[in-house]
Amino acid sequence: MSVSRRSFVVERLRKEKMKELLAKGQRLDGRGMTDYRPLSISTSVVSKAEGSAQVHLGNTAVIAGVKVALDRPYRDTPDRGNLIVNAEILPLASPYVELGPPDENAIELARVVDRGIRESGMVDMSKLVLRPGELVYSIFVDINVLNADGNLFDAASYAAVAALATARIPEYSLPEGSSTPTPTGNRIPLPVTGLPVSMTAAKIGDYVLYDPTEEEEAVMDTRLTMVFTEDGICALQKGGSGGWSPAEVVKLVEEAFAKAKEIREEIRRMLGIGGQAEAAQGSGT
Amino acid sequence: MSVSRRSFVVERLRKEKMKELLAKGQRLDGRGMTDYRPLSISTSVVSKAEGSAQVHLGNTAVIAGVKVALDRPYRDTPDRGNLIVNAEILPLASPYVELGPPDENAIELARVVDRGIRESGMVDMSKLVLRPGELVYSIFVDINVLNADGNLFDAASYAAVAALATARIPEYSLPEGSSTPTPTGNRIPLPVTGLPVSMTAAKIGDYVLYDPTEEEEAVMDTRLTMVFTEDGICALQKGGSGGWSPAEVVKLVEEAFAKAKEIREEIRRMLGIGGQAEAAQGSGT
Amino acid sequence: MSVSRRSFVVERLRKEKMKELLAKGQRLDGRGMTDYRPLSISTSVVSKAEGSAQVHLGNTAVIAGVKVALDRPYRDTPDRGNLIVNAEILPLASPYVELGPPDENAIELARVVDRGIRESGMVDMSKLVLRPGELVYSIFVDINVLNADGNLFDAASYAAVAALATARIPEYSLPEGSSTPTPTGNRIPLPVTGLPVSMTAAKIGDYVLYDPTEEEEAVMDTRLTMVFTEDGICALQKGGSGGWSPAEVVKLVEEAFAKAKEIREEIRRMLGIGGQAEAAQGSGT
Amino acid sequence: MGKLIDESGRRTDGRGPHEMRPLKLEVGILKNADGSAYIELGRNKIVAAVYGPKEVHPRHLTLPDRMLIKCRYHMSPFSVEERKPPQPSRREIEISKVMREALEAAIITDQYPRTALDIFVEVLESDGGSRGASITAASLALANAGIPMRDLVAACAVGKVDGQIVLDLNDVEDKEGEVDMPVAYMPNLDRITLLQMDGKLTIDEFKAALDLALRGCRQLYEAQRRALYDHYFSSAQQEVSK
Amino acid sequence: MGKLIDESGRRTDGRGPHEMRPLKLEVGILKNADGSAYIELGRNKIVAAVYGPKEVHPRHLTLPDRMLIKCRYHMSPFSVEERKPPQPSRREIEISKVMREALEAAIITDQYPRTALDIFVEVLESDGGSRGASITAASLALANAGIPMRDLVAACAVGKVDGQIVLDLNDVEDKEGEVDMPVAYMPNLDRITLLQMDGKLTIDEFKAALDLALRGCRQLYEAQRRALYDHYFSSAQQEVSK
Amino acid sequence: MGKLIDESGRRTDGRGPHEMRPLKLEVGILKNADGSAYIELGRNKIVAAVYGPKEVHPRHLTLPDRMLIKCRYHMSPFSVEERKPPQPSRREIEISKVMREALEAAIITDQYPRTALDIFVEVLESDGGSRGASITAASLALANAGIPMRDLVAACAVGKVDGQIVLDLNDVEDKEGEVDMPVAYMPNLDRITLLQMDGKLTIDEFKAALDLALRGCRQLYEAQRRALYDHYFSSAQQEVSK
Repeated sequence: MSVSRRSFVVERLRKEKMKELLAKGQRLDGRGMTDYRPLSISTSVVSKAEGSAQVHLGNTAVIAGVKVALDRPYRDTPDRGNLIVNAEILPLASPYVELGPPDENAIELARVVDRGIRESGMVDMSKLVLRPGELVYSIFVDINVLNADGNLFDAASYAAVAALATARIPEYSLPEGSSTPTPTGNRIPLPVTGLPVSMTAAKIGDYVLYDPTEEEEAVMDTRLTMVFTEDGICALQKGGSGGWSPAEVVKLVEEAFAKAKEIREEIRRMLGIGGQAEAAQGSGT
Repeated sequence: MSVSRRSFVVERLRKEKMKELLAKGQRLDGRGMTDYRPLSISTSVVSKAEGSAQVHLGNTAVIAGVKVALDRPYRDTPDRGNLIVNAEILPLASPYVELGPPDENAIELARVVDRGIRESGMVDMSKLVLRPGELVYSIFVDINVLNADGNLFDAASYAAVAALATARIPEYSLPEGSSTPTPTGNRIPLPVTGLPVSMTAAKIGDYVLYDPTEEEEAVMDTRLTMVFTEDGICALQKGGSGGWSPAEVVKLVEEAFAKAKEIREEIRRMLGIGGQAEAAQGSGT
Repeated sequence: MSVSRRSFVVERLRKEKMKELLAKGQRLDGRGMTDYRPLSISTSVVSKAEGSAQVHLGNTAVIAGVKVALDRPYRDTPDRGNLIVNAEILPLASPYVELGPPDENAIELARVVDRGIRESGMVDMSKLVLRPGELVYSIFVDINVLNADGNLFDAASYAAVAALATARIPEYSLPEGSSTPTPTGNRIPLPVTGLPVSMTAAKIGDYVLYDPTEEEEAVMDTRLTMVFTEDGICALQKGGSGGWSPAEVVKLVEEAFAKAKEIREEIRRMLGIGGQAEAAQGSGT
Repeated sequence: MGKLIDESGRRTDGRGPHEMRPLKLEVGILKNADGSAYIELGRNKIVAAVYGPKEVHPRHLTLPDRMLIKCRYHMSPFSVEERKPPQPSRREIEISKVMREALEAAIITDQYPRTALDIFVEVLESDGGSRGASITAASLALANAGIPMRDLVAACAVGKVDGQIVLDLNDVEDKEGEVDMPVAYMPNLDRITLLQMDGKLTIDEFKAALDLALRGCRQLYEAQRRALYDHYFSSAQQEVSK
Repeated sequence: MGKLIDESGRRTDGRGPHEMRPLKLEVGILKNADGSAYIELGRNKIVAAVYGPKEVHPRHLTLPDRMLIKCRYHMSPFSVEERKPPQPSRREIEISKVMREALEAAIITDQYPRTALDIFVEVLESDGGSRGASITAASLALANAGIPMRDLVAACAVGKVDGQIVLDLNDVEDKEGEVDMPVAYMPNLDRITLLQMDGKLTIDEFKAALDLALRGCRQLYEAQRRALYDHYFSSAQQEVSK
Repeated sequence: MGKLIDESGRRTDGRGPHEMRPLKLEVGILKNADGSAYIELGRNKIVAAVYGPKEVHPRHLTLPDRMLIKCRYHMSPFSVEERKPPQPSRREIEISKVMREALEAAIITDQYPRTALDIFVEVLESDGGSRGASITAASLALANAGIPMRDLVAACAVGKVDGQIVLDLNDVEDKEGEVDMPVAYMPNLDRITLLQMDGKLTIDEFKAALDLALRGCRQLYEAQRRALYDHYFSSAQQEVSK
């Protein structure tokens, strides 16, 4: 997604207007500084995927699908399944998307979502092994941005997390001595242990606001995406060509950590799963 | 092949001129509406290929070569050999060709030729299996357009068909229990059962004309490529950004089906093979 | 590396100035016609590489690294190890480098260095075999041009040769009957039998000068790169869009052959290896 | 009696030979696009969007007398049984081309010379007949974007399954049937703008198949008009009730 | 007691938890570049070069109010244990982006509108923390090229290893440790311009880690200033002695 | 006595050491190209075509003082024993470059400044020595296109086989011989415009090889002139007889 073709005069005017409003504690869409836009999540929207979820965060729309294949493990993790996260900012998502292979924005998006999921330990990859060093489950998470209106990181993360949390994958067995895996016919949930929550805030001038829209991102100085587990923080990604003061960062992380708990509950409710224990139980086998 | 750099003024003038002529039942090169340009086919022109053919259709020149390798079958057709058709509109073929990987025109050309051959059942792929699910013959048909003067579909199809019909491939055996195929030293024909014939017509204004030249294609409204077996039709591809009326299509298909029989006989004569039975017999085992 | 963005007026003026000087037997940097710029070679500069060398030839700076992997041999050389030479003219090397995959200049550079090494027999590839037709050592030589100031061929060749001559690769054993190679824990030198020496001269007008700078290459008519063994010549590559008379070529080859012996001695001194025999001995298993 | 059609003439999903799968059309579903639409046909789930008319980029592609139309048909990696790599396949490139030609026939391209129009289709789930459904949706997206058009384009596939000519092949019929023939049609202008076929038909079977396809297209056409009406009528309602 | 830190608090390379590896900085090492620098940090060996301000190419990317900054972080095939193919990986593309953003914060981009600036970094040997070292070197290369800057950017990584927060992870700590957190910082302006993290930290651990990272950056900042001073002082000396 | 040359000095195809394979040259064989030629040398079958002078595209590559020359040498997938994938290999890219340089030496490029000239060569069948044969054919295509030239370029390979210097290596000699040395030469101007070599030669052997190559080139040069004469003479005849 490139904004290079935007008019810089308009950009500048918008930034001034926005700062005027922000000085009065207001945003263009009327939200408070820490308010998220309305969030909705529908799961199992694509029946050919092992798991899928469509997320609307205001006008930002993202769909994620999970597919599973059997494959060799990576050389440095012989006793773990493979997790592959890919993202495409589809050309239909915005007038600023260029056709072609994923650019730096799509790659960054995929990698930040990947780290949030991987480092949180959300999916216990050590349980996705059929024979160590030889055959494991490969979990592909493909993320499509359908409409880009800011804060793609959080929306994409929620979609990926929801698709994984509700996926049912085909079970295989690989009896000792055999070299060909056979499907058991069962569909099993992934070994999910908890839900990481991505939180993003942007800074415009001296104002920090959560869940920035595309308009806000176009004029922001800098951005910070934080991914939280129940107990702490598991991923960070600063964006934009400005900077944060250390004090701002510390304050933001503390505040967002608290706020992430609310969003986690909201997501759980939408996915129809209870507390962490229950989620873990639901996915144990 | 791109025509984007053509002058649109010239294009428009030419179209008007052409319509004037067509109204009198004439074409720029003097042919009747259903006439094909002179067709010539030479086979075995490339001795390193297992089969090859050069086709001239008027000024359109195409060469096709067949190469064979042993390979795994595709997962969904474990008991059939592989057929891979590739086409390149070489940069030397026309001032409008852009360098680079095959563009949509070359890809469409390859895929339409492929479907005509595949769906006609011309080559009995089930006979090209050494061990089901494990090892089969892969038949590569590579098509090069050397000079592009319209109706590439038919010329490319004739070249591919002629190369396949006259190919002699190295025979391999794979004895039960062995895992390495060994060449028998024999060169065998492909199991050819009949010859599909591609027929293309274009519409300019209200006029339908067969075997369009590049000049005619540049101003045509729409085009239809039909591939016929002895008994019926096995592939269709409409081209161009205009449309056909259903009545026009039905009339065209019926007319072209009859005409295809003549062209099939002409091709047979040039390949030195007799009727269908004979061709099939000639290629048995 | 492209010079297309250079000003042709400046190019022309420089060429005139240069010819004036050459007519007096002078070069812009004061060297004589057959003089090389100061050469320095440091080896083992990258500890993660099995071998490495950084070469300065005047302001031209090149670094080469050797990495080793086990792999199948190429089909046509089942009883030899694999040698893969790759070169990148890094974008930091010159204002004229374009980002992207290696262009024709980088590819030519890699292939000429490769031929000089390969054809000289410098590394006895027949000794790098664990099991013929199945498992051999693959020797990767990666060349990075860090600063491009002319005569990349010689500088890159010296770097590659020095990295190979001083490499220590992990030894593997593959006992009869076993299919998994195991590291012996030893680090062994490559079976090096001698040092090929690359020599390059350029012609500007009627003047032939060795080791051309970037400035000289920008105005040269033609160039000749010659690679010599102790006994003769093992590779040639003419460059540039002018031509050499046969007499010039013969004279140049004879002269450069003699001069190469001096440079070989200089390289040997810098690598701390003695005569050819010693080098060979030093690398014997 | 074959395996895809039972003795009572029912297909694997219970339909009769000339019956179309359940259809859902929606217009204007994406916020950023100038026009958009969504189609569900059986389990096909497809989004179409249109951007333009806009500046041509790179500029040397500008057409002095008409709009430059680009089209991309793309399948999501999770839209099919086995994960499809995201980069466009040769099949997707061919479909993008014939789709563009099928739609261009309906667009009055000389009304906006020197401009570009982008048509993007994303197949979220594929279930046989996705190119027809894509054209049907893209046609609505064009209308939604206010692009001047001669007619709507409706498209569906017919085929031959167990020896019978049937309408609107589902996934298994598409893969295991004898013939697949996608057709795009402008009913008002009586023009076929896409016609492809593979598999063997006699000339008579072809005529019957074409006839059935046109009937299917007319059915879709009515649904398209209804979807547009619903979209704009309810919009108008809202305007009035403000 | 873990395997990466021994009972006396020593790390695999003998350092204490808050100790940085040996550092070497050099300015102006490449002849063709407008600015360049070299860094060794532990076994990291990295070259950075800057070209510009110069014409924008292709021209339609021109920014009317500021400089267009491009950045490429690239690892040589021989810089890591297992040969890395030369084409840019997804990891290298992401790092190129965050590096550009980290450095752009320091550059006064509106001083040269309508121009381009290229920043190239080549990692000749990688040893954990290469992105921080790359930013530290690139910042010197920018200064060496005379690009107007608000401050120097210094960058290093902190992490959690065997349960302890440590400064400047080496290769094995990077791979086997629990957390890696690279930080870029402009000490004079008190601004963080790169912040990434992966692995689990409590909020308190995060605060301690950030604090340690900033201390590391200040240390590097002093070294950067010294390197610039040495470079320009000795240049001045030479000028004078001519 | 080796395996490639028998005791009576005969090579695998029956030739003597200094003998060239059967040669066939044709001019003006493609209709669309501005100039074209065809060569058969042994089993080599190669088509060359020239387009231009024409507009430079993209425009920023324009050379203000001369023609921009591009050249593509390409092998058909079926031209060799084992099918070659159609995308250009590194070998084809290198040959395209040295071919361009070999031909550019003959072209009076400053006669058409600010224009482009494309030279395309397609190897339909390859049999050793294809780059020399390609240059020989391309040179005729240039003449056929009316491009102003200083001389024709003729090219062939010499080599060392079973210890002997031989002319015009065939396929098996190319692969199993000791040395391959392609040479392009403008006989009238006495200029070598392509010179490559791999394999080991003493300096004396090199001189002998070069000498033999030049003799081969002169032989080809005569054939080139004859082919042009035949082409234009018979054309003239036809004109007259109209």
